[in-house]
Amino acid sequence: MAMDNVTVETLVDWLARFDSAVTEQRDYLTELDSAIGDADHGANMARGMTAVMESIGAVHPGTVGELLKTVGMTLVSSVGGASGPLYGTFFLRMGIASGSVTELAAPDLERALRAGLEGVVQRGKAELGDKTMYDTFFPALEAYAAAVAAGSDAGPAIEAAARAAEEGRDATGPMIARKGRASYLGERSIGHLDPGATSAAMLLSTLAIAIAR
Amino acid sequence: MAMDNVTVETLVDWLARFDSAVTEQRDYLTELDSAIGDADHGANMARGMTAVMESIGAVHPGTVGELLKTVGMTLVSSVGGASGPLYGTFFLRMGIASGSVTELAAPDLERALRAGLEGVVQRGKAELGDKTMYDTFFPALEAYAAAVAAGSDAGPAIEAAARAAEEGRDATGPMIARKGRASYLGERSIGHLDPGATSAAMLLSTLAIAIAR
Amino acid sequence: MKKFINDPASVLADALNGIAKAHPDQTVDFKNRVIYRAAPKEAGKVALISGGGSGHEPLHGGFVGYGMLDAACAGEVFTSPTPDQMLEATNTVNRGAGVLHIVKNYTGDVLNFEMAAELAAAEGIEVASVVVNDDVAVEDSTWTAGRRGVGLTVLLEKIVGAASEEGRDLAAIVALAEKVNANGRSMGIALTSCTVPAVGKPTFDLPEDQMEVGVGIHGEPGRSRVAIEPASKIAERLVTPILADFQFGDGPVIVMLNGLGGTPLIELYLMYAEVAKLLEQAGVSVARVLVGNYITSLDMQGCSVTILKVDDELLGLWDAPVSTPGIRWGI
Amino acid sequence: MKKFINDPASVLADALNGIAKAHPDQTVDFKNRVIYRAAPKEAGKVALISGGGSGHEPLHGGFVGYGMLDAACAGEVFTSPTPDQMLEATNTVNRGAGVLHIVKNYTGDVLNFEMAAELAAAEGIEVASVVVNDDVAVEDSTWTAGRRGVGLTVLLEKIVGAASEEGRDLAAIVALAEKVNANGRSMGIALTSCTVPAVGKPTFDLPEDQMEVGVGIHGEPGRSRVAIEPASKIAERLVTPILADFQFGDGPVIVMLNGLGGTPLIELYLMYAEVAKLLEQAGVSVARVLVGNYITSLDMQGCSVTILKVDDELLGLWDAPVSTPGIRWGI
Ligand SMILES: Nc1ncnc2c1ncn2[C@@H]1O[C@H](COP(=O)(O)OP(=O)(O)O)[C@@H](O)[C@H]1O
Ligand SMILES: Nc1ncnc2c1ncn2[C@@H]1O[C@H](COP(=O)(O)OP(=O)(O)O)[C@@H](O)[C@H]1O
Ligand SMILES: [Mg+2]
Ligand SMILES: [Mg+2]
Ligand SMILES: [Mg+2]
Ligand SMILES: [Mg+2]
Repeated sequence: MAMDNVTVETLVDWLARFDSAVTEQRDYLTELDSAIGDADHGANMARGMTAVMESIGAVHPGTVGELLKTVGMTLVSSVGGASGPLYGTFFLRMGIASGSVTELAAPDLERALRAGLEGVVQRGKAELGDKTMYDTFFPALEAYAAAVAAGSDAGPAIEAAARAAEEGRDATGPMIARKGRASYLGERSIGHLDPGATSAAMLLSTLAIAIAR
Repeated sequence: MAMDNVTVETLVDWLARFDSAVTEQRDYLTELDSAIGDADHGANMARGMTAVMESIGAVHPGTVGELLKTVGMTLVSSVGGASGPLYGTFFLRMGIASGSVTELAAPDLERALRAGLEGVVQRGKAELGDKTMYDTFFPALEAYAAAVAAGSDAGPAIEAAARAAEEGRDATGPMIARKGRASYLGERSIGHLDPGATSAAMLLSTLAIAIAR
Repeated sequence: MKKFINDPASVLADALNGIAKAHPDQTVDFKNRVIYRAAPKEAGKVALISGGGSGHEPLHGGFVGYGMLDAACAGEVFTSPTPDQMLEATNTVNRGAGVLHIVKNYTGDVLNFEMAAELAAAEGIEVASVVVNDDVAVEDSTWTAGRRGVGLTVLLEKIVGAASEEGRDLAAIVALAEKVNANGRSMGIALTSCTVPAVGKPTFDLPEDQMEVGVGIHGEPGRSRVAIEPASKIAERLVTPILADFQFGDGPVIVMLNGLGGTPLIELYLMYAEVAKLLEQAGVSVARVLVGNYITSLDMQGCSVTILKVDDELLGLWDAPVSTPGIRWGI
Repeated sequence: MKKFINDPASVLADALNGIAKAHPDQTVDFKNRVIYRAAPKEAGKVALISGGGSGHEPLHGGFVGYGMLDAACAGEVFTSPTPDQMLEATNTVNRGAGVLHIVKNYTGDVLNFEMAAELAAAEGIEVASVVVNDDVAVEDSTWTAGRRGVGLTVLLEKIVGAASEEGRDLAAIVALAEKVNANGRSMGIALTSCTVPAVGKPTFDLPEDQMEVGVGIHGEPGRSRVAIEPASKIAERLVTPILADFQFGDGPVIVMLNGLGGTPLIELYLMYAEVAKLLEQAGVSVARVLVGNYITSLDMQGCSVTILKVDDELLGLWDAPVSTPGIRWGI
């Protein structure tokens, strides 16, 4: 096994870290959603990731595909709201794209992330600048792909992705929301970070930490 | 006409002054009723006396009996609550006791007040110490009767009555309410003046002023 | 004060206007502030009138209609209506078989209805009264104006209304009303005060962590003030004094979980779950349930529980058809 | 936060418990959080499902019953339910004639119902969806997630429910639902924010002298914030944009004056008087009226107006018998 391929254990560690992150930042995510939405994004993500940790603890998925599909199905059936189907589809498609392997090389992870993101777009029809999680995911994937194309391993590539994700998240501040609940606010949505873009940045940064360990 | 008999004009002046008093003290009476009742005594008295001033303006009652019966009937049909029937009965009975005269001598006024107060007791069954308007009216009438028995004219007698009324009102503070809405509070009614006892003291003090003019 | 009003002085008139426009089955006498059925009941049947201060909607106007009241007299907010309104209503609804006045036990309501009844009797109309006094929050009722009339009024109006449609005579109607009154009890709790429009601020101050136990429906302060508790504990504060006050045996009972105006339905259902649990534990079987806003206290956040022990007669009358804005079934 | 709850995490489960105990005509699947009719409709009839976040009671569970919905899926407070709940409900209520999903237009609801419909179709069940989007507060709907689904949902569930009892097929039911959706509009206003139990404080801060115009039913901030006005002016802010958005001609229309949860009925009647006046002035004749709490936003003080242009068909379906906890007539 290549030194820095991403193993199932690393992915499980990632999920545990993402679970901790959204649980710790639950109130912060909810606060962001209070400003331009309905004040449930923190509760939604925390509930979803608690359920995820339970179901992967019970199932002990052996392959990357099994693991990520379990995560996706659990999110779909425990979150609800907009983030449930979107994050759920993200993981489901990642899992399907990964298949029955036990680790992902840097280009495999790129393929998986791209499939996940395509699923998010297919479901949610978001475009760049709509002030959604897509504004975090898209630049993150671009950065990852560029790093891999330049010969990076998964570790440094995902670190670049996490930095790009944070920039993408921050860029949602001045945007006018055009998708999701915040879009009803029109110009009043300006000046607030998008909650989904914020949780998505946590998803990337926890992956970077998990891979770095 | 004896110099200090109480004329219809004086009584009309009294009513106008009582109207001004309850209108000006509306919020105060309501505040007292908020503490131990349902926060409407100020509105009730102000609404009733506004209606009284309108109806005696329209009818121009010629005799004491006509005037006071009009007042009583107007209060009964415009106030509602506990104070409507009680104040209404007070004036109705005063009017009936006075009859078709155009002025009242000191003993006539005593008879009228006594009839009014008997009406209040008959309707409301209040006893002394129940923390009601009766605790104002009763000592006021006693003081009036004592002064008249001692040879006073209406003016000084009603001044004594007004002073006794204020003492009666103040004495309701430490009482436990046993009648009306405040009675539901039991011991929690202690320490608050009774709203009806307070408006009744205004009724006596405005009569004293009207007669003094 | 945050309210949908034009002017505190016109709240009642404006609301009556909306009632008249919303309910074609009712007619409103704006001058006398009386709400009538648009189609009066048949001659020879006992007519039912109630009334009281406004701010308790749907009570009483919302219960005017087939199977329930014939007329409701609306007073100013939290202030009993006046005898002339009641006399007018009594004259209008009398179908020759007499009129029952359904009075909630407050000094104001009792005195005004009393005067109205005297006036009606003087005009030769047969009038009887029942005074509802179901509120167990009032403990020492011999040393007070007696117990207040609260939620049981709704159940009584329904049951007695059904009996009057059956054609029972006034004496029988009075006996039935007394039976309902004797077999029902209520208890309420408030999380916030209400705000009387003419006053513009809350009747009482209730700190963010406190609740008022044993409130009435007029923003009167309650029996005691305690720290806010979980719903299960609050349910105990409501149910326990009711069960202590009357022997419900093993039932059956009708239960009303009533919202005081500012509490949403989701919380009322949640409270009802707790109340039902306690009744189950006490072995009292529940035959019928109402959950919703039936007798409110303006915008007060809070609820009350009413429990009425019933037999086949009362249950049959409860189930009989009724068609009012506030309660409707079987028709 | 002042609420009747045991634990913010158990609000939905506890409330479902109360619903199950209060309504013997309904059965509650606690695991899947679905409310069903106790007596399923006859085979061969189209079944209707709706659902959405909780906190809008009586919507949707309160509209499960004869003449309206077959099942309602309850999500967490203000959070769409999940596809597995919807799939379970779809399987259960299907009587062989297909199932209509009635979806309010929010990204979450749409996506979750979409996934459920895909799963149901994969299992061979004929499923169709209607997405209700009646909220005129959302102006630039091409640049947003579209207009929100609000009050019209109640009217649509009633009318389409009546048609399904008549035995119309799925295509006809879908066409009817689209017709209702095309002919109705709503607009809401809030005097206060709501408080989500899990959050524990108001979703937005609204100063004592301000109101939020164009709010939805999830505590989302509205279109604009303005100083509080008399009811007559507020009615204009509700009615004018609705009339500007759709040609109601001279009617007839069904009007719903809906309370958002914390506003008492007396204020809703008062508001309805103003709304009726404006419709009269605009020459729109009102055929039917609902005034009350039908689609709420937890404890939010506020109201919404829904106006639906109707013809003889829609009016006939509106008047058809219905028996649910939230709406009941003719039966
Ligand atoms: N169409 C969409 N495409 C991508 N992301 C979206 C879309 N709509 C909403 N989102 C994301 O979902 C987040 C809100 O999630 P959440 O609050 O959990 O659900 P809801 O909006 O249903 O309450 C938004 O901040 C946004 O990032
Ligand atoms: N039985 C009674 N006898 C005499 N006075 C009474 C009685 N009951 C109440 N009152 C008086 O009425 C006052 C309250 O009047 P008000 O607030 O106008 O009516 P309500 O109590 O119906 O709201 C009390 O403060 C008390 O003085
Ligand atoms: Mg949200
Ligand atoms: Mg009072
Ligand atoms: Mg009063
Ligand atoms: Mg949500």
